[in-house]
Amino acid sequence: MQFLQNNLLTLLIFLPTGGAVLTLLAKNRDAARWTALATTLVTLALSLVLLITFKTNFGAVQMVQEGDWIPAFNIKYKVGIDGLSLPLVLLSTFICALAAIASWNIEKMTRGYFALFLFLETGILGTFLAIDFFLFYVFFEVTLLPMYFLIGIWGGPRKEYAAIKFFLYTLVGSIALLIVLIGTHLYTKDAATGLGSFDLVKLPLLIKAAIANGSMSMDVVRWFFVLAMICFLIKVPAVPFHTWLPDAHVEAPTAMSMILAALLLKMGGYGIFRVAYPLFSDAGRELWMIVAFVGVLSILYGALCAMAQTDFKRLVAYSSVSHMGFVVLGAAMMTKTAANGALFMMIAHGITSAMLFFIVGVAYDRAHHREISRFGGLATTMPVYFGLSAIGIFANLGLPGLCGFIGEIMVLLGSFEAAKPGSILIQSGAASTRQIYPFAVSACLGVVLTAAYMLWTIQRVYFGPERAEYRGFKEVDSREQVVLWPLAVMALLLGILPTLFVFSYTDSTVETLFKLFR
Amino acid sequence: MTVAVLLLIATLLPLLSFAILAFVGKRMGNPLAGIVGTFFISASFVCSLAAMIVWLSLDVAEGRAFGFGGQPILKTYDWLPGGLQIGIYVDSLTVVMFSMITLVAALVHVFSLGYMADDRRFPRFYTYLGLFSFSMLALVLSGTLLQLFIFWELVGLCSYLLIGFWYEKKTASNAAIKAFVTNRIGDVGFIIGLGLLFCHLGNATFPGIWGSLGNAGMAQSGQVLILPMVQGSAGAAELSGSLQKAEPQFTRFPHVTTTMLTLMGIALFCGAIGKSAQFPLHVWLPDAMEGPTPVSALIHAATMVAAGVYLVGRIFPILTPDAKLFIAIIGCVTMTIAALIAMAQTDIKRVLAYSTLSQLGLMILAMGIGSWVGGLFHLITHAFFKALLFLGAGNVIHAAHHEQELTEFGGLWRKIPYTAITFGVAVFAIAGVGVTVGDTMIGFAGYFSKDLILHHAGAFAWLATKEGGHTAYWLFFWLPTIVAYLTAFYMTRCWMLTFAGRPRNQKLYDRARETPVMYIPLAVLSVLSVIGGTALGARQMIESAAKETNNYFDPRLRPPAVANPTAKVAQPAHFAGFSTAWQNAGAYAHGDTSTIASDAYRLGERSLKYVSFAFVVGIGLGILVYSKGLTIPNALLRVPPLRWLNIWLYRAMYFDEMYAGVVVACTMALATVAAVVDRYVIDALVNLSARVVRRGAVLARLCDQFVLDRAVSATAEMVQEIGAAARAPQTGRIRTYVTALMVAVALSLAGAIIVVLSTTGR
Amino acid sequence: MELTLAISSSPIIGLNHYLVLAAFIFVCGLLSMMLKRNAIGILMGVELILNAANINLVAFNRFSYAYSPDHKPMLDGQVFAIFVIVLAAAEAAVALAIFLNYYNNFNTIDVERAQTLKG
Amino acid sequence: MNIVAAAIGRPYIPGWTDLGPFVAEGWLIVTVVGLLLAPFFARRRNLACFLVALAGLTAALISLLWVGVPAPGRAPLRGILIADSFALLWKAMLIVFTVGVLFLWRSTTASEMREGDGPEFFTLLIGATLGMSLMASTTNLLMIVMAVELASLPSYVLAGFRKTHRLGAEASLKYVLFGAGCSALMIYALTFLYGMYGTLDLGAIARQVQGGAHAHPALLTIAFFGLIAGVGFKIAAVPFHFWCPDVFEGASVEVTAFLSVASKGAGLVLLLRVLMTFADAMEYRAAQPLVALAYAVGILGAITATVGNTAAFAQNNIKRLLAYSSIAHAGYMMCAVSLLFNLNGHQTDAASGVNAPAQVLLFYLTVYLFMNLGAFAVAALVYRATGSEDISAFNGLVKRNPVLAHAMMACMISLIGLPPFAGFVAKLNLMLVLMNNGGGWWILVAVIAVNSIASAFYYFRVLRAIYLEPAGADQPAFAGHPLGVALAAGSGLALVLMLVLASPVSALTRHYARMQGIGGAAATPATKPVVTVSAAP
Repeated sequence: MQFLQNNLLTLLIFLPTGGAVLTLLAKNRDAARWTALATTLVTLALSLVLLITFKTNFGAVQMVQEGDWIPAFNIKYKVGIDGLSLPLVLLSTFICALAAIASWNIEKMTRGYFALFLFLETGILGTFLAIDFFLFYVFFEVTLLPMYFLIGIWGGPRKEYAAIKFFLYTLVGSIALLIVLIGTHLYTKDAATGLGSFDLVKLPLLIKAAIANGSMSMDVVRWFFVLAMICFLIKVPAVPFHTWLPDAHVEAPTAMSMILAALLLKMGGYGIFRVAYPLFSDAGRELWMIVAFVGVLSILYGALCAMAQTDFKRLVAYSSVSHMGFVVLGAAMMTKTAANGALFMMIAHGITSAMLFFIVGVAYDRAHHREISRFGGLATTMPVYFGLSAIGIFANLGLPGLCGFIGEIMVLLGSFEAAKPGSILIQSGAASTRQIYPFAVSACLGVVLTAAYMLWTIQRVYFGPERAEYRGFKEVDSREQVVLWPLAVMALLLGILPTLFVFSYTDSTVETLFKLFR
Repeated sequence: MTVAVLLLIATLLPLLSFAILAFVGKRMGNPLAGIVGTFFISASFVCSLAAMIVWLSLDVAEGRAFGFGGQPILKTYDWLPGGLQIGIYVDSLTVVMFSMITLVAALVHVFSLGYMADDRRFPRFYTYLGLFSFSMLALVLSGTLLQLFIFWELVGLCSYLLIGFWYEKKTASNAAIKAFVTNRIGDVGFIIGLGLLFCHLGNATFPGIWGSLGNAGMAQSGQVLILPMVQGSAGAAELSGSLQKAEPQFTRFPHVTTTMLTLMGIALFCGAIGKSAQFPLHVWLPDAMEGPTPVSALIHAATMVAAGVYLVGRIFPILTPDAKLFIAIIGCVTMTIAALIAMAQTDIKRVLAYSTLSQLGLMILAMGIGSWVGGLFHLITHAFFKALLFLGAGNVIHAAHHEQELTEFGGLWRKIPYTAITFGVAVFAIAGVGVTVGDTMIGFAGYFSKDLILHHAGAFAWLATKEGGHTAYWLFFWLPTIVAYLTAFYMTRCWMLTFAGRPRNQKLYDRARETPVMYIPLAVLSVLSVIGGTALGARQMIESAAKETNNYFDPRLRPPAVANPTAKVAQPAHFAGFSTAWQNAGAYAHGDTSTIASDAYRLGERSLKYVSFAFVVGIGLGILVYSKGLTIPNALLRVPPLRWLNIWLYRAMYFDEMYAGVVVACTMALATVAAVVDRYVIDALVNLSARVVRRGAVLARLCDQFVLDRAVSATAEMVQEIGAAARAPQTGRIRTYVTALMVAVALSLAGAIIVVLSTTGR
Repeated sequence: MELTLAISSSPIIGLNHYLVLAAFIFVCGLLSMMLKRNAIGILMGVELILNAANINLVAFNRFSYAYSPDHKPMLDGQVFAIFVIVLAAAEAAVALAIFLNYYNNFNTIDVERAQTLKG
Repeated sequence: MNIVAAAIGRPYIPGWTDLGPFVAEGWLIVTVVGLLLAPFFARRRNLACFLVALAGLTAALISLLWVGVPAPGRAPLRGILIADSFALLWKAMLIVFTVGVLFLWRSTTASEMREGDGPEFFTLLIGATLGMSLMASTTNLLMIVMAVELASLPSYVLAGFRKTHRLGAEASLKYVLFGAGCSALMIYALTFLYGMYGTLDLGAIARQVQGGAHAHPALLTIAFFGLIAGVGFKIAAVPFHFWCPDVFEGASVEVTAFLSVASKGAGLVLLLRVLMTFADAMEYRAAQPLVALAYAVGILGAITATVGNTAAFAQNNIKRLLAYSSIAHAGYMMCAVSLLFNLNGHQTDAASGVNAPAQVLLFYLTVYLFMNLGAFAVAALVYRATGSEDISAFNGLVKRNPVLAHAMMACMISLIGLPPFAGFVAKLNLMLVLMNNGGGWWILVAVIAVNSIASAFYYFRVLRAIYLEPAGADQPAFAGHPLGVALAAGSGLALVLMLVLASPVSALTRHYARMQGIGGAAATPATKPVVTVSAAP
């Protein structure tokens, strides 16, 4: 037990890798997918242990496990968990388990598929758990390759295009982050050892010190912030770096769309809160307007694009752009409410987007197309499916009582809060009240657009008279229900008891985070 | 505390019903599911009634007379970090709203047992009704604006689901979307208002808000509201007493300007514009009639649409005079145009829908001019008679096998007499039939509430113009007066065309019949429509609610014994009357008939004579014109200006077409543009730069030789072209290589020498 | 400057003459490398450059560094030149072998024809 | 004649302390002799030569590690050749890599090679190896020329070793002409260094330059240009890179692999040593001609990387693609060599004598060695299976031979410089040190960063063929020579391991990044090196 406690995080990260190796060695298709499922379930169970061991009001990073990796550069293997990462870790293990079930009917090269899938899980968990910047970067990058192959091999007709587009877009961001990685290391050089730091916990303080003693000019800080933000904004993705997302989603297999939307995008959001803002909070304060603009632009532009889509999956993809815009806005405003809201938004969007992509997948499995205009009357044909879809869609459009609402309203309220005299942006003189309101107000408009395109989708896909060609469709089967019900229940629970599930973990960490921002 | 628990139970019972029906409703089937739903909501009604009795008897325990003086209950719970609380707030208004909502809901449940009996999604209907009842009750129970917003959205969802209940019909699903999206447009305002409020106060409970910003009603433009909490500063002592009840964290907020408060008030009111279907977002309500008629009765007449009025009532103390003016104007406009349009409609439900709009406009107007009690009182009475009207219409429609055109009815009173009678009662109630004999008022429910509002409107208009205010303020009195005449007329028209005269569609007439389960609710409601104005004590409850609210913020608005008559705020000329009017009207509500208020009261009373006979004129004219069915009106409508007017009004002043042409089309165009931009501009930006690079490259011709694999992507293409350019020198000819080498030699030499010379020159 | 000083104390034909000669040969070699189509012609260009280098080496040794500061004779440049000569021979041998191989394959040693590998 | 006699004086007889450090080179010479003799004693001459070469290389490696680095203080061979940590690690890497090349030969070309060609082939290979190992251990102008030529001449022949192969013939023709031209240029230019400073020892020259002694700027420029031309030719730096793609495509795979790492590595090691000698003498200060040299090398490196990456994009021949890739990587490494002066301090740590650019270069070379070995091994095996060097030959490789496919994937990703492979650490190390240098070096970091992205395009073309394209009907599964598969898989595995165990590798390169005569007190020789051939008093 003690061993488990000490090595829990490491175990969590590398358990899927072990599973991947086992999967590769599996004799046949069945063995492979059962191994994979078992691995994801064990990982899920293991991550639930975190709930017991996690200290809620601790604030700082806990359960740290640390060891030297490359002492020459002061690179450590350091993993830990705090309120930022815990919900995301749980989300990851949860979604991965469901995605394993969702990929049950993969026919082609099953072993390879599940092995890559599990490697991907390692990368995702590693990203969320790494406390060393270098380690973070490694895991951040490690996720690229499996995803490239998962889209490229098991994807739709234009899979190669989508896969390489995904890869190259993200690569551009990664290289930007690499420069930040190097830069921060050099600017935080310790006089005694001559070595910089990669420790994400210490770096904010070291950088603050470097700014204070003049060794790091604000120009540099600003550049680093911009580079880091570019990396994460591509990943999030925010307009105008988003065009990889619709393509990747449309071509990716259903389970991968779930993971992509629910988890990979969150790596971007997580990076914003773990790296970009804590490290370069001064620049974050100064450049809030650009970030907020990108956020609001994503919200509105993503929603407008979604409205015009004819492909169901593309529509959901654009809705992701729109929703992740709230995360960006939440970061830009630098208020606790907005930050908490953005963090919640990530979790909520993880649930709802996974659900929606699976819902699209269910329809696609039966109809073999995703043209919205060719659907209709599915509410009559498949009532249970419609019920579950309605939960997903309404959660996505931010209906109170379901998870989407909390994040949205908190980000919006937090944005207004930023105009408060005592807020960080106002107090530091980076913004005036008059500058903040336009952003907050225009973000509110996203609420209408989201409702419009989501409801229009419901109308076109589910409502209307039953269509003859879909009459024979079978209702969602038990496997599909096994995926959808947990998501629906989580959507509901998160919407009703947000503090119990998320904020009790994030709040103290956000508190700690904001001490850095002042 | 008992009251709170009872109300909580009353709230949760419909939720339980929803949960049960959602999972096993289908298996229960028809009519068991309906009976279960009805049982739960009835139990809820019983709880509400019990709560009301307990609430009213609280004072008895303290040795005072029965009723109207309970202590408000506030319980909060930290739901989200950052002080975002939810909670319950119970005062007299809550209690009376609960009783009204549960009663109407229960009656609608009963009615639907008959009305929806043949529907194949019968259980789902009750499921939705359960969810709606829960949401509506929880909305009323809300202790914070955030919670109110949450349930505000949920009732919107139920409205959406129920309007689109027959989703196979394109019109139904369109109407559902329209309702939800239009509401959301209003909600944007709500969120903005919530945000502004949150920005300054954090999330506050209602008492918290009132305590902090309650003096907004007296604020002048540009004034900075700083509530002095420091002991000894001017006015501190006076205010501190009132603020003790407010939560301490909301006592300091230095930078709230009146302009900001006005914007905030208007923004919050935008929510009400959406939900209560006020101009210019009123277009969804007539379309919402696509839903089943019981739904129209419950949601789109009695309860949900009134939530906007309720919201204004709750935020009333923080509304600045400017905001109130805005509210009054919106209410006035809605009331007038809806009444006009209602006159030309031929669909029985649409007539009722526009009548609802008109009445809602009246309530909003009442709130705007400061008749808090009048507006909310009218909300209650209107709920009864409008529910009655809709259920009656439902009966007619049911009897007529879903025919809704007035032109197809006629003479139905013979076939469905009970409906005809109850409908008639409702018409009298909405027309405001009643007389005042000395100090005694006798009449139908609508008479009392309408009278109160008009009385106040008269007083307001007088006060507003007294100190140099614009004469246009008189519109706030004259328009409702005119509308009172119109209402009586078009409601009579509706009754006449439906029940009186000769059957215009014999086949329909022959098949018409009534079902007992459906007219029992009608009977109950008609009783309420008769006695609702006096016997139920609704008005007294609301008056005590006003008192309870006042207690939270302003000593000047307390009963006269406490008020400080000399504390008079200097008023800017333009809004002088406005704020005075509200203050004094408030005082009037509490029986302060001393000074200026008593003048206003008398003036208002005097002006009431202009409306006293509205119902007589309206109903009489209606009977006259429609006594022979459609003969007379058809003859009248042949006159060109009238015909044009009729068409204009029949098409609802072309609002729908306007919005479809402007707002919807623009949004869709914008969306299309965005999508096109996304696909062909942003994505192809790289492509474009590739082309630029290719054009600009010296090696353009060589590039073109290598038309390469274009499949990968636009970016790849660009790199490929660069690649082609880069490998162009690799001709394979050794002499080229050597020559390149020599060029390099020469260039390096030249470059190096320049470097060297420039450095040695220093 | 310094070099000119070294030359001023030399006989009539001094260092500069040798250097200019070497430079001339060097340019000839370069031109021959650039302009010849025949592989052997290019090789001869290379040899010319090497010879230019040799002349330089020997001339420098003779005129500037014949003696170390303590008046011992020094032969660095000349030794270098000898190595270069050896080297040139080896290079020529290898090159000629390769030319022969090329000729066997292509029946020509015109380098302009060697264009299979490109791009 | 008396001058000659006086100059020679007492003949110099090297002792064990002189020759001991170079025993590995001795073994290589012995191997060459052995290779020439072996055919007389064995029937399967090719195999025999293979074994002899293997044995010789093993012996060289063992002796190299056994003898180690001589204690500082007394320069062996009067400083004409240098034996230090830096050279030692390079030689070890070179020998290991050559062994890899031998295995590669064994698993591919061996079966095709005419019986009897083996001795020549291995003689040339080992000879070139000898030259390349010498290139790492000298700062003497004459020895530089000799080493470069010793490395080049066998390479020319190796490139066209397949006598009936037309592409090979053409490749070697181009190689020899271009190479001869470049080395001639270098020799001619170097004569001016001698002419100006009267010595062949670069250390001595550097000290004189530092002292401001009679330097004619133009001649100095020519001299440096010549040096860079000669070495740049070995590195295949732009604009001396033209031979590289053609030769790589024309030569057989193992030769290409050999040239891609050994030849370039040797050139870079030489360039670094030469430039560091200057930089050290000038105490790494931002003064002429150091600044000009640093900028020249840096800019050349950036251009080389960019040209390599962009030109690679349109290639369909895998070897040609890898050729451009190797040009690009040489460019990255040249960026490291450009770190001649430092705004933040010394390049060489005074206490430990560790030279930062040397460490970067060694680390990069270590990783690069495995990346290229693996990539070429896979390319070779695929070529043997399909007879095609086209990228389309890789179509569906993941189904046809998963091990090779994954190994290739590891190499490609590592070449891009992405985790989880060692190429990432190497690149990070390089970028860190570049960035750390302050001044304008961040531009090089940016250039490398952008280039990394661009390189992904063409590396991913290979990956796309392997994983995403379906195998054609004429592309059956194949096993591949076990040795070659092991080589590829081993390289791939090494790349992962070197990321996980980056620390030991980093420590190793740091430990060996010390050059004799350069840097801290520990590494500075006690006596000044004597002018080479001149007689002792």
